[in-house]
Amino acid sequence: MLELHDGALNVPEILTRWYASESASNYGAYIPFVGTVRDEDGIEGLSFDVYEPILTSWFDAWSAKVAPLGATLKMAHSRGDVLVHESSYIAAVFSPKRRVALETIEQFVEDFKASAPIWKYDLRAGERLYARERSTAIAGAGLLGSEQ
Amino acid sequence: MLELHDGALNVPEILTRWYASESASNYGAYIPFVGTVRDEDGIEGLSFDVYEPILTSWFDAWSAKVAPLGATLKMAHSRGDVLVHESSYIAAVFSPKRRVALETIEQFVEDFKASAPIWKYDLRAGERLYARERSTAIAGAGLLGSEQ
Amino acid sequence: MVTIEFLGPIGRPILTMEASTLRDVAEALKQDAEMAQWIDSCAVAVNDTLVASLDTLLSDGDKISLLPPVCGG
Amino acid sequence: MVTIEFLGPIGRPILTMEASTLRDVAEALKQDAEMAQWIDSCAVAVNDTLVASLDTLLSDGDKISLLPPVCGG
Repeated sequence: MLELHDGALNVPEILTRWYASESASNYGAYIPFVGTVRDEDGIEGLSFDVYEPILTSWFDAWSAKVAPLGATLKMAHSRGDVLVHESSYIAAVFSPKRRVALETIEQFVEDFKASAPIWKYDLRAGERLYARERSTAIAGAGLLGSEQ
Repeated sequence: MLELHDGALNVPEILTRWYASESASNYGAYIPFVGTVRDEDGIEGLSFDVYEPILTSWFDAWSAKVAPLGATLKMAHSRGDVLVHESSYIAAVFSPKRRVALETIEQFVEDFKASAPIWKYDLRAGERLYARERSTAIAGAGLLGSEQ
Repeated sequence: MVTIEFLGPIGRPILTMEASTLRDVAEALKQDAEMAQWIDSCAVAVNDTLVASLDTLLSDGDKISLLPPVCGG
Repeated sequence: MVTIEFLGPIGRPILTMEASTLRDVAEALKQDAEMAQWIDSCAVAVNDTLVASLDTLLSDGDKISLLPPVCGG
């Protein structure tokens, strides 16, 4: 399940709802990863653009990849502004055993960082500034400029 | 922070309280690992003995080990009976950045499994049966039987 | 006609043009000074699927998306 | 006198004995048929610190704990 929220995430509500939703599924391990906006470099917060169609297919491909391991994924992300010390991202895995859950959460979060079509902006003095130096080109980027 | 609870853990309460307790600490990542009793082999539940003095020193040593990385650990565990689909274990890490949190939660949970002085029993037909075949001898075990 | 959308921080309105392959789109965008800073760092999707070849065939009504460097979380 | 406690599933009451090193404790427990099934799989703590040598010196009032195989979580 993938959910997008306007503004900061209600972390207790989401973690509790996901836990309850799988309470009868006989999973032995539940690992959420919660990402929170840090107060650094004087920013007031971050702001996010999300391109939902490709995010959805990326998420669905991940769900299909981990299904044979008996695992289930959930993810929530913010759209728009999220202030410092508020949370913008939760990824979670449920699985029967701990090893699959520990390995999956790491790979899922790292691939999210490298591939998910989400753009981050610093909020400073009311301005929204693309965090280009902290952004990662998606695998295969540069196609249009190539001499292929 | 290490907390022991009689019976099953109130997972929403604990995850929410820990999240709130670090909300102003400027951590960027929060990863809880939640362990839930699986319905398998016809058990009614599990039961746990905990030896608190050594568990506390094991936990304090881990906290000291991750402090230089800027990380904080929390753990909750059940004592006594926990029925199937209830949760008995939560370990959590907070850290400024995701890599430390992802690496720490894995190592902390694995060492917990190998070293924490907790004994597990299957609950079957009102009996409490030591899960010996699923248990792990602590590193250095066998000293008294050795010809050292 | 195909449409070209510029996602995230590129901040340009949707463009429409005639194109039979992605190579035609590349040629057009390379002439566009404003796009020079983006073209080498963008991934490309056709109808919301990422593609890896300039020979990708395009049909009337296809949607091409340019995805600049990402940073979710 | 030192005390010996048997943790978790061993299920024996606390024992007291005279011992100047852990080797004395080992000798005594090896004669105990009931302990045979546990002795090779138990870790040993003195005053709640795990120890690795039979030559560990013991003092009056020390607490020795036997920790059988664990399985938390």
